[in-house]
Amino acid sequence: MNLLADQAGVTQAVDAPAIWTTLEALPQLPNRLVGWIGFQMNIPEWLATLLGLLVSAAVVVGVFLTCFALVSLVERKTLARIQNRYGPNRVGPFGLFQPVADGIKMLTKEDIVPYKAEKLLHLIAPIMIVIPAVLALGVLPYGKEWVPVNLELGLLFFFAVGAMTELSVFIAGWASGSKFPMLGSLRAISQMVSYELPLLISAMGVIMMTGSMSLPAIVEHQSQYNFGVLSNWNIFTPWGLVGGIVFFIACIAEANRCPFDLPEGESEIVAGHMTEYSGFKYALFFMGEYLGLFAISGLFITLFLGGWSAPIAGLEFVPTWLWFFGKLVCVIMTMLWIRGTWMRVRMDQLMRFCWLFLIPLSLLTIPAAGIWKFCGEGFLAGLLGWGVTVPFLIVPYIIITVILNRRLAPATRQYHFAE
Amino acid sequence: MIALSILIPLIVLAALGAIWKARPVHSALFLALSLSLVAVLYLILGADFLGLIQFSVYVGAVAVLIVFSLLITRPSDETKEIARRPQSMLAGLLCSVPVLAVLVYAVSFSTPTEEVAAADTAKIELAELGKTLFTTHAPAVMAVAVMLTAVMIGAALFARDINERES
Amino acid sequence: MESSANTESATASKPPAKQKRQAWILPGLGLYQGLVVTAKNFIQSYYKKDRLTTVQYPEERAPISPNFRNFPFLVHDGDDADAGLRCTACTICEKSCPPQCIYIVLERDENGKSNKRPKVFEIDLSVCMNCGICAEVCPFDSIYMDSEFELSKGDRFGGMLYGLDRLVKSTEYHAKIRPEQAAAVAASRKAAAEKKEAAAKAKAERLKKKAEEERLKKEQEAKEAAEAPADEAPAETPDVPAQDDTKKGDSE
Amino acid sequence: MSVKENILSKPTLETGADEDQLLRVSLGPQHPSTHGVFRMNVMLDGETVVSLKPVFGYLHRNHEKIAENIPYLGSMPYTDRLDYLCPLTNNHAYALAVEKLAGIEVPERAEYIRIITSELTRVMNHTVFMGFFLGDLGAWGSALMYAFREREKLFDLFEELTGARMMTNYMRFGGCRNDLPAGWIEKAKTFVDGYDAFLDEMESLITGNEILLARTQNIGQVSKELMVNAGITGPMLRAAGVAYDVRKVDSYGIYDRFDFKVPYGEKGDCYDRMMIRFLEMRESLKILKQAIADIPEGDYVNPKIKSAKFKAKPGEAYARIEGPKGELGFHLISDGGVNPYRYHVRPPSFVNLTLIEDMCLGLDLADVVVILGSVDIVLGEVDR
Amino acid sequence: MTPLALLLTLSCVLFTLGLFAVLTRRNAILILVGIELMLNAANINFIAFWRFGQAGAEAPDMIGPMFVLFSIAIAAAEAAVGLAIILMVFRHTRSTDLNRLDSLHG
Repeated sequence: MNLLADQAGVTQAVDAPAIWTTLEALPQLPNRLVGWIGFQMNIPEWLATLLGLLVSAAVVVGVFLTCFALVSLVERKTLARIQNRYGPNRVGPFGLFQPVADGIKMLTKEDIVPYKAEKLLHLIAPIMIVIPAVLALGVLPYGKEWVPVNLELGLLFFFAVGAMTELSVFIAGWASGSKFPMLGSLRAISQMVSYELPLLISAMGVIMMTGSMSLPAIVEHQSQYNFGVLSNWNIFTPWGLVGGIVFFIACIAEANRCPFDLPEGESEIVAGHMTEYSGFKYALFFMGEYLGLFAISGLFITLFLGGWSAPIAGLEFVPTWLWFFGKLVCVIMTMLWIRGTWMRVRMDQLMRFCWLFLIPLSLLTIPAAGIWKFCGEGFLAGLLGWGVTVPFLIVPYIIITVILNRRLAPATRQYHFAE
Repeated sequence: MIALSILIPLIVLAALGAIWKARPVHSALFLALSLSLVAVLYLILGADFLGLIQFSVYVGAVAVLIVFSLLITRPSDETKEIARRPQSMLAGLLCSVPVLAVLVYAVSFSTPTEEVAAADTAKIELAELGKTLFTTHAPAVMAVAVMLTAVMIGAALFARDINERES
Repeated sequence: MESSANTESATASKPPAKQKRQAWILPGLGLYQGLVVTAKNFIQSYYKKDRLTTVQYPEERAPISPNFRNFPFLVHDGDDADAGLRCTACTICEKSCPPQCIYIVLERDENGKSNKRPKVFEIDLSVCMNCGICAEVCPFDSIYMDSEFELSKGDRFGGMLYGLDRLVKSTEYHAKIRPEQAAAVAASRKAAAEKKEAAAKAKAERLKKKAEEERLKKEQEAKEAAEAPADEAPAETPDVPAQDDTKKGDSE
Repeated sequence: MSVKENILSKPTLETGADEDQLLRVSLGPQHPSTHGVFRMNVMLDGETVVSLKPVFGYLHRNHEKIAENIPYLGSMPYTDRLDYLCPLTNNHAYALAVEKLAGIEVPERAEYIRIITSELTRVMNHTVFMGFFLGDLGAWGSALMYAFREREKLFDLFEELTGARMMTNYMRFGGCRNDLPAGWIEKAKTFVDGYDAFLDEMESLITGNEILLARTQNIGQVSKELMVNAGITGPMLRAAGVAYDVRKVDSYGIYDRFDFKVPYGEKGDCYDRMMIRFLEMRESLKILKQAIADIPEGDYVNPKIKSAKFKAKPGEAYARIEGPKGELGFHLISDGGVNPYRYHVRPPSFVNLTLIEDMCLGLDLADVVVILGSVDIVLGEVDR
Repeated sequence: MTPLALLLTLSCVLFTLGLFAVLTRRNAILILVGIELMLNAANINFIAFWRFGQAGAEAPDMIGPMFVLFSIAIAAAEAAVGLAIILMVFRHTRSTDLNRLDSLHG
């Protein structure tokens, strides 16, 4: 099976303090340990490969389940602070064991299956929502040497498994045999199908620039420096900025986060497709949602924020995977910030925003990326690139936003006062 | 070969489910299953790119569109109707069984010899594919592009028709 | 409906003063404004007490204002809760209680004569809505509102039904939880008692000319009256004293 | 009259959909955004509302019949529980009704106290409304928590004044139950002076937000004639362009002494309803500042009136005030006894709900929630 | 049986199943399901011949995958347009049952 390209070769970090080097290699530790044990025990090569893959998978799953627990706590605490509250602080120091308590609660709750539900599909849906998220997490490059599965078509693989999420949300909503889940899955499908388009199209510019669909190659391309200092992240180019913003908005929509949390819009349709789930199945949904959030944020980081690369030259001694997770935290915090501030859009507005704003803009980034690539590298070429692409992107942006906003301008309202 | 002989019956079974199930949504889900198994088939045959495209287009778009339409129209189950209409079943069988026979007959004649058929050389080179697409097949690409644009505009207009409200 | 007529008159007399709304400058500006507000709240919640007003309840407690009322209690004078009870079982509070959660039984001696004190005085915590009307209507300065609020009990019946044993509290307690009110009540009671004593003395003077045995008897009664002034009021149809010597309200 | 026919005729929406293709959804009584145990039976075509039937009574507590069987004063604490977000205005309206029934004079200081507490209550209600409204729109609680934070400060004031944070039971016939505690007026002044800043912050969080504009503008409009005929009052009516305010129309109490204006809008959609409440809060702050500056010394209650042994001459009276949610009225009939013979509440929440179906038809399910939020109901008052 | 023969047989069976669905189903959307199956059957043919049909060729050409690529694009477009038409019909007649769409029947 040639789906698996060669594992990224282990390169030796030079001129870095020993502690950082050790840290850099830390995620490799279980893998190397198993490899060493296998070597000692003289196991056949295919078994060693299989074991290595299993351990890689176990590391990713373990890391992201921990992240899930931590982020669910961080989310609650951050939102609480935004809202001038303390947030969970009763279980353990600073409420650190709150996720554990939640987990125990979820596990011990009664599993309720509605009478009218399709029993089998009702069971499959929560499992099906976790699988694509875990699969997608498997292809992201977390560090220079930490790529669990290095696929040549990593980006395409990511979107392909992401397509499964829609179907599982639909199954969850439909199999519950109830009305709010049905409405929720209707909303989820139309939202996710629509927002997949800007997601894909804005990633196109990155593929054009890199000339590859391999995620490690994309990061490698961004980890060089302009003028020796400034990092070459895609977000620092005009097409990348627009594409990145569009991609980020589409990410929020794909992850069903506020302001696009219509499928589970609490104030309207209770909990959408999860209404009829309880106990561990509900926890699985929750987990799938968070893992999906990590995956899509990780992809955003990989495509536009330089993946594991350091922002400026001279900071490379920090382990690359620390950069990745630092960026992940920043992206998720931004999403939380947005969640704490904005309200939910309505279905027709959601669609209009996607079709009239995001898709045109993301389509524009493709020719813009072409122009940028055509202009080439170097100071003057960069200047030329900026000069051409910025108006190319800004003018349509202004036109579109003005059209979209023309009926909403607050200045149109006047209020009178009677004595 | 082993993988193929496991996968192919599964594909056929899933396709059978898709055409036989009485509840429309079940049928659509079986279609999705069958098409994603076909994607796995492509992966096994070495066409990674096509397999992933197949998965994202058929599972991510076509199957989802179909279930979406089913949700909107909410058709009743076809259990009774299929049972009640033996004549249509008969017609279906009468038409499709000869087609199957003819096809299998044709295939059995056109199959190359064993050695040739078992050989294994092909691999999709993405860059190669891209180059061919935009040189040799450029007119076709343009035609498809125009068609996709038309479809997209049409779909957007359709969505507008559904969602736009009079203000 | 009369409102429509009024509406016309109200709309007719409007001068069209207009409120100027903020002008639309940049698409999405309102969204960013909101983000700034929440970011400010997020950061300031770490150092500004004004932002983070939460009180972490079991460990720290919000100060209770002296006016706070929660559940009634009965006041007794002196040290003996039984003897010093001010309540005369007049049942005014029982009748005034809006949810009717007070239950009073008058204590009678063996002849069936009123002892002017309650045999049973119960308040059902699960029914009481803490309105304070009982304390307001009591003419004998007997019932007041407590500020104790941690009253939850596991027992649905006995635990929630407060009898005399749990209701009666000392004047010192009253002075502790609402000093101003207690001081005012004590002062007015003292004044009333003095007035009563003075009246009794004057009466005694007047009666001095009467027969010796009568005079002695009267004096004895006056002494008793001074000791237990509440007993002056008859139980069933209480003669409500004037405003100034009944209640100062809960706040004073 | 054509508008009257409009009320009597059942609003319908032609969709051409078969009955069995419509989705019947019961929003409530247990639903995150029905503001209590309210229920709406909604028929949906896709997500478009085809018909909507409000169902209520889940919180019915027999308020009026209880009031007819207890003394006049006994109903005062029960009025707190009508609209539990603004107990002091309820107290005020009931006290006014009894005073009108018995012809009681109210001392000037008491009138000032009443106006201060009522306007504080109005500010509190509108602030909390902003929070709940944004919650209905899907903002995850930030505005609600800011509103609750400010409400806590008001609650502290109320606790110090009345002895309870929510269930105040403060007004008495002919005045108030107790005088202002020492230092209270300074605290209230600090609060009122600082409130403009909070309102500015809230406005910059809410009013310019494009999502909110898109969600609330041109949603839930009904013609003002229909509103007037349906008896709708309060901010909802004013948002539609009718400058009707009982404070101006009746000038009950001493409202004619204060300089304030009645804001009113033009379109009457959800956005206008929200903005009118913002503007009203500013006006209330103006009243509060004047009242706090001018409050005279004197009796806080008419010393001749004993609320406890209150009896009214036979007769009837209807008194109304401009509650935060609209016209709140109490209708009392006395037969000369200690209990009212008949006791009736005109609850603004309930009356304002009458047009809910007209407002929602043809809109999305998501809009229904927003419209219900913009009506600003409290189920304690709707069901009584 | 060689892998090629196996794949071609699969393609035949899938095509027949699709045809059967198109012929017997009454719901327009489910007919679309059948059409998708038929299209896939054709795609499998292309892939099979590309993979097994050009043994010994120096530089294997890309015609097969190319066809499949176009075919998938067209299938997606076809599904979108087909469903749009079905939904339009549904909005007019409130039914997706093809047996009920007989207003041109005379």
